[in-house]
Amino acid sequence: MIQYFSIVLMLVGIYGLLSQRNVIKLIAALNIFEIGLNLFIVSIGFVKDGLVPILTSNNESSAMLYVDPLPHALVLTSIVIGVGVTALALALAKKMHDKYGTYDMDEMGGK
Amino acid sequence: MDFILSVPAIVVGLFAAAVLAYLLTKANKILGALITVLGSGAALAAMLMLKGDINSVQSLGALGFKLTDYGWFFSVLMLLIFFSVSFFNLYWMKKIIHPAAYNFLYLVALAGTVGAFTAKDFIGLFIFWETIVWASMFIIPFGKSRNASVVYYAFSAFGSLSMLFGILYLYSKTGSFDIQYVLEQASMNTTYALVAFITIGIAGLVKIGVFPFHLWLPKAHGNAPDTFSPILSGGLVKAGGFAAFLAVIVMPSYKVFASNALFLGRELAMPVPNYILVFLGAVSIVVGTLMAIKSEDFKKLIAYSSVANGGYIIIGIAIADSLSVGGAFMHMFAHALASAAAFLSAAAVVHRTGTTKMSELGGLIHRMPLTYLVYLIAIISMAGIPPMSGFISKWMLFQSMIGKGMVFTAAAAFFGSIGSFLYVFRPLSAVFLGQLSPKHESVKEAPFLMQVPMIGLSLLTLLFGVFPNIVLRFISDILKTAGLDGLTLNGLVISGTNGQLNPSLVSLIFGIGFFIALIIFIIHPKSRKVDLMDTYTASEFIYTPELLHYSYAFYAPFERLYENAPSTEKWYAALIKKIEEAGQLVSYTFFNNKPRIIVFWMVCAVIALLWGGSL
Amino acid sequence: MITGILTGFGILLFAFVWQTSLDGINRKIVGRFQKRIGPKWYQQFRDIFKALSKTGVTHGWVFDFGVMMALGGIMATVMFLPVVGYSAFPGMDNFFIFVYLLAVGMLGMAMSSVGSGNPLAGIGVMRALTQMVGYEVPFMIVILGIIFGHNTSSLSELAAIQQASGIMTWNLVKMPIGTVVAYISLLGMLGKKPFETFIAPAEIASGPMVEYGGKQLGMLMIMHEFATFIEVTLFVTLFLGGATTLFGFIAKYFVVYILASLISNALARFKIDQVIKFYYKVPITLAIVQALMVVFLGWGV
Amino acid sequence: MNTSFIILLIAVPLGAAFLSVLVKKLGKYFLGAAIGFNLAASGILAYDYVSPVIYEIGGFKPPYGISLVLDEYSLLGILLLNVVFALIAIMACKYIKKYEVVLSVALAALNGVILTGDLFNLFVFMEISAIAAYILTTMNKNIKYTFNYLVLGTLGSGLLLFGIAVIYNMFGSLNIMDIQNRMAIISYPVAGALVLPLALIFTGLSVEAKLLPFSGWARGVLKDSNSLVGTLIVSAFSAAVLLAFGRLIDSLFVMSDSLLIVFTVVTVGTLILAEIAAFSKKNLREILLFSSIAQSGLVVALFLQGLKSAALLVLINNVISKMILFTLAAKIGEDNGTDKLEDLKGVFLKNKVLGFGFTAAAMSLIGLPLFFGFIAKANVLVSLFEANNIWLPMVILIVSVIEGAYVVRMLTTLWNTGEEGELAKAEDAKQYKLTNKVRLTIIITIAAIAIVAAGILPLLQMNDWFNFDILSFLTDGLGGV
Repeated sequence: MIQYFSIVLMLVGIYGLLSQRNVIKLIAALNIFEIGLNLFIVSIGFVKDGLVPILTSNNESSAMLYVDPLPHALVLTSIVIGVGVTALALALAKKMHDKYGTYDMDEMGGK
Repeated sequence: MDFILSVPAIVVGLFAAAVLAYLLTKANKILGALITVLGSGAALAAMLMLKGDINSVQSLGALGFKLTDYGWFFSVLMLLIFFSVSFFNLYWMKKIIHPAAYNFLYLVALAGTVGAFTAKDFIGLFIFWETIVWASMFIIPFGKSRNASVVYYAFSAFGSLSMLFGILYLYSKTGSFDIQYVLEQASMNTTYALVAFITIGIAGLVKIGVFPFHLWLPKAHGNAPDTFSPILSGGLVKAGGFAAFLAVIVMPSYKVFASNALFLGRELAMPVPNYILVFLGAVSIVVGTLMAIKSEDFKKLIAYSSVANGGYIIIGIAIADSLSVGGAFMHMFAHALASAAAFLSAAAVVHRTGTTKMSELGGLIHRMPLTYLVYLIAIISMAGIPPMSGFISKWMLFQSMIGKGMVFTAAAAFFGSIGSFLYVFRPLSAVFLGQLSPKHESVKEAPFLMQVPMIGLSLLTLLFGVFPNIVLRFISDILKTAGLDGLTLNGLVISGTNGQLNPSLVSLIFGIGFFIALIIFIIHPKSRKVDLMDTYTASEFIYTPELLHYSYAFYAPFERLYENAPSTEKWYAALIKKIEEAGQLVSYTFFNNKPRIIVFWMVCAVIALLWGGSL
Repeated sequence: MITGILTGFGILLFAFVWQTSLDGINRKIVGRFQKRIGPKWYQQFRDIFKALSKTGVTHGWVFDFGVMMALGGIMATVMFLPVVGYSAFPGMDNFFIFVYLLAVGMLGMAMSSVGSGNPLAGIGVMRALTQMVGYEVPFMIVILGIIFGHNTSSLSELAAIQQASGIMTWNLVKMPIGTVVAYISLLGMLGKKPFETFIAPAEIASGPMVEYGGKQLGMLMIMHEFATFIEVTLFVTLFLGGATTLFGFIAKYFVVYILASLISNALARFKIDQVIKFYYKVPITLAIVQALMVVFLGWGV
Repeated sequence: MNTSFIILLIAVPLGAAFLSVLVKKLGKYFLGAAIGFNLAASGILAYDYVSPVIYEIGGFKPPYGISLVLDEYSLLGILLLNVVFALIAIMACKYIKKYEVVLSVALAALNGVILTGDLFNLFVFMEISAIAAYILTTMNKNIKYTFNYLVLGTLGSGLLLFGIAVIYNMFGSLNIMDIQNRMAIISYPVAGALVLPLALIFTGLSVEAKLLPFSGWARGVLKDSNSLVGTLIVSAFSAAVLLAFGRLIDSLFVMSDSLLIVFTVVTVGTLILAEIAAFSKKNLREILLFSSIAQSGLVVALFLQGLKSAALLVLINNVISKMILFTLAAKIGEDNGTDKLEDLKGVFLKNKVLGFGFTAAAMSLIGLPLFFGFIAKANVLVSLFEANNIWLPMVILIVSVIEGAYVVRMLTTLWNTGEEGELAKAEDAKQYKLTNKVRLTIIITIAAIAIVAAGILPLLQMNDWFNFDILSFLTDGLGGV
């Protein structure tokens, strides 16, 4: 279920990219897309009835069912990268606004 | 045999000479040009000395060389043309934008030519073939048009890449590049043979400038530097004959496809592929002739005439009997000499007057009589009139065509033959005869070193017109090694399918006739010399020589008859336009810098990938 | 060799005498046609020798050289012609020699006349060459049929083949369409109306001949007689079976030539583009039909 | 052999980047040192190379840890990359100022892209290199295009990550070799199930590899770029991404026939359309960027056909010649204020040495004999024919004619002055400028000589030059020294 939801989120992000011409909204759409993606990745690690994959004194047996921890690690990296890209994009947006005085891509002219 | 006197040595030597010429030209332009003379001369001498070594095999690294008899024939012809033209280089150094590069590329092209004709392997043939292409591709824009070079390259690349396709296809099937072996293998399998025939055939057709690939000739020949046009027209174009010869005779396609012949059981039975070649040749004759008649530019006119003559060569090779192939070889030989001489005389005219537009010239015979004679001999040969070598080849080709009863082809050939009178006469009339323009009053004869090769080529044309059997004997040997019957040569007489020709006798009788005319002329009262302007003008007074010179739109009534004919030039222009439009469309569709549109394409593409992938 | 050349001289002499006389006779016939008395039959000789003896003008060396080349080339062509079984060089009287050796003479004349610097000469030559493209192609296609059918291109052999059994083996009978085409072409070759465009005295002042006088004119007149002789003899040999006797030859020649002349007097002049259009509509179609008949159906072999 | 050089190829430039941030003034030297080190390290690795090495980061055994793979393929990759990167940096060093950090990061990331044996790690390196590229392209002063690049690049790498996640979901591993092994033992038909992830990965990589229609950013970013940014993107970045692409195709892409056809259509379509677009362009850099797109299409198409060696030859040829061509095109554009062909007639008269370099590179690009490009082209065609593929050679050859036409147009125009119908005259070239930089001249000359030498020597030395395996040549020819 969560997987469908995340895919829908990704599609919303892509729809945003398709329909928006405002730079900030584009960045937001990108972010929505990334969030959907990250949710998706997290969701694939899910194991029904799985435990937190941390060895504690309560669950010493390695035969127990764990949630896959790797996607969480991946998502952390992905989020970090996403943040970096968003920051860069916002910086670019600022510069564009300085130069063209607008956030609308179509109003910026040029070829 | 030692390496010093061998084909690889000639090729390497020419490359070395090219580098030397480049360096020396930087120091002294004339010195560099001299290297082209010496280099090509030495190579010619070496190749002539190698006549005894025909069929010897040598290698240079991974490249093999085999001196076949036809390879020797072509090489000598090319070297002769390059050597003759190289004298002109001495005078052109100031007119060429990159003299050093010119000399370098001149010799590289020559090395490529020798290499291509003597390569043992197909891949070697291709490498040298392309070397010629790129060397000449850089020389052509030194002349009057940059676009000409692009056109030249595009056509040449089409031809040579077609050949590459065939070469590699056959390599993947036979596992070898050896020309002899591959063609032998190909001849045993109809599919391979067809691929070889089409691909190598296209290379030949493009190179020799046969319709519909003829467009580059007028462009490149007409606009190349004046010293390089004779090389292109007299020399490099003939490489197309070489490729066609490989495809049709050496393979031999006419035997492979013998069962797919039209008109089986008749004299004119001929395999369909050969018929296609004959057809294209016939069309080129007509197109080349008509376009040559229309040309206003001296060099373009000769270039179109090369198209027509290429048609004869292809027809000769495609008919594939000994007389026709012998005729084609002779025609290549004769036309090489004649068109080189014609272009050289054009170059001499340009050297003195600075233009090739026929309407701006006139009456130069009174200033440059020798150039005029050279041109006269060249056109007599090109029009196939005795006693020049062009007559011999045309005679052989006509014999063969009539023997086969090829009505339509012969009709085209006759048209081209008579039409050639029209176009060769035009420069004669417009450039050399008629009124001398006052601005050319002080023009002088071409300098001595330019006269040397012009006279040399003319004498050769005359020599082989009077005694063609010197060449024909060798051609006969080539035909025999290629599996055809030899020519029937008997002393001075050539025998065709339905007649005999004794060129020496014809020349002798012509000489006697001329002598009688001379006597009649001499014994009668001497004429009074009057000025050119002192002519019948219906009592009008005209003082402007240019106005009394009939040269512009010379054949206007005839041209009008076909001015609306479909034009391949326009077709190609439209094709290029379409490609450019398609390119712009791609550029604006996918590269418009609007994220949402490109994202849209991306989404479409992903959907397409998923949909297509899951089919 | 020497006998051959001497025979050639003989033919040359005969050709000159006969054709020049015939030209005079023709002038008389035409005169009668036009309700004139006409000149004497030897008037043409008089004209030629008078021209030769006069002092003319020259426009430079090519003006003279071209005339010599023209006359020399034409005379050489005549020497190859087989006439009444006499052939200077048996086996060498190849049809193509006539076509192309004739061209030497034509080229010489064209060169000489354009060398005069008169644009009318240039226009005349242009028209002559254009017309040549018109008539030569149909003519040569017909000849292709003949050579293909009889498997020889030697004129004397072709004549001999036709003489095998009287009139029925003449190409006139066996290839009637071709003969008509060839005759139309012959009119063009001879420059008779309606194909007289390149001379057209009223338009372009006789075209190529505009500047000539004196010995150059005389030589060109001789050349013209020879050229006419070659062309008519070609027709006689190729289509009328040649001739075994002198009388037969003269008779056939007379008919062919005078007929052409009469046609000429009855018709008006074409424009040059009309000439080409005409030749490339009717005669060329007929010629190809004829040639196809010979090649594919074997008719007329 | 010291395997730690493998990780150092990434670590040293990364370290240099950190140090440059700390000590801004010395950034230039840190970058120089990193580049120098990478050159030396890749040289040493090549010299010592015996057999494939898997370097486990942190000692974790694959598939649990991230591993770097040094085999012939990545060895070739790092050699090419580091050499090209170094040459570009030297040639365009005047633009480096203020961008030392980004360049160091880019160097580290590109090395990582080539070396990594882990899918997610690949994504990370790709993303880092892409971010570096975004920042570099801000040098063009046209932020709009950079933003466009950023949006597309991010979306692309998002799709790549999506695909990787699906793969992980299916096979439970991120290590490429491990996945490969698991694919072999899975019972259900792998090809059908892999359509979604493969299509996503293909799309994601295609954005950076400049395949149509995913490469909409390329024109805006490259058409006004200077000799640092543009050249890096068309040669170094392009090389690394294509190499990664090739590795994935080689190891992961178990394709159904229909998927192979769709991918081939995209790549071959890229080849054809981009060459046509290049043909229609009149500006130097635009022509070159479209040509670069087309070549990428060809390389990926060859990888898809399983012709690794041929693809690598094309790649090498393209990278080296594009480096020269784009550097000079950008320089011409900068010196003369325009890179429009018709305003640059005869510009090489001003500097013939650079002209020769440009010419050699261009002729190699179109694959004329006696230049390296011909060796590459012959290999491509021979191996295609040996794989019984006939239509692809046909397409390649027909497209070559178009390619040749625009390259020749470029060459003839740049060498010769004069309008159409006029004689080319040397005096007409006076208004142009093409300044002479010693570094640039030396590098261009050496590269041009290398191209020619690599075009002639195989003809003389190797009997099977049209059929040689670059990877085994690397081990036998270089590693075995």
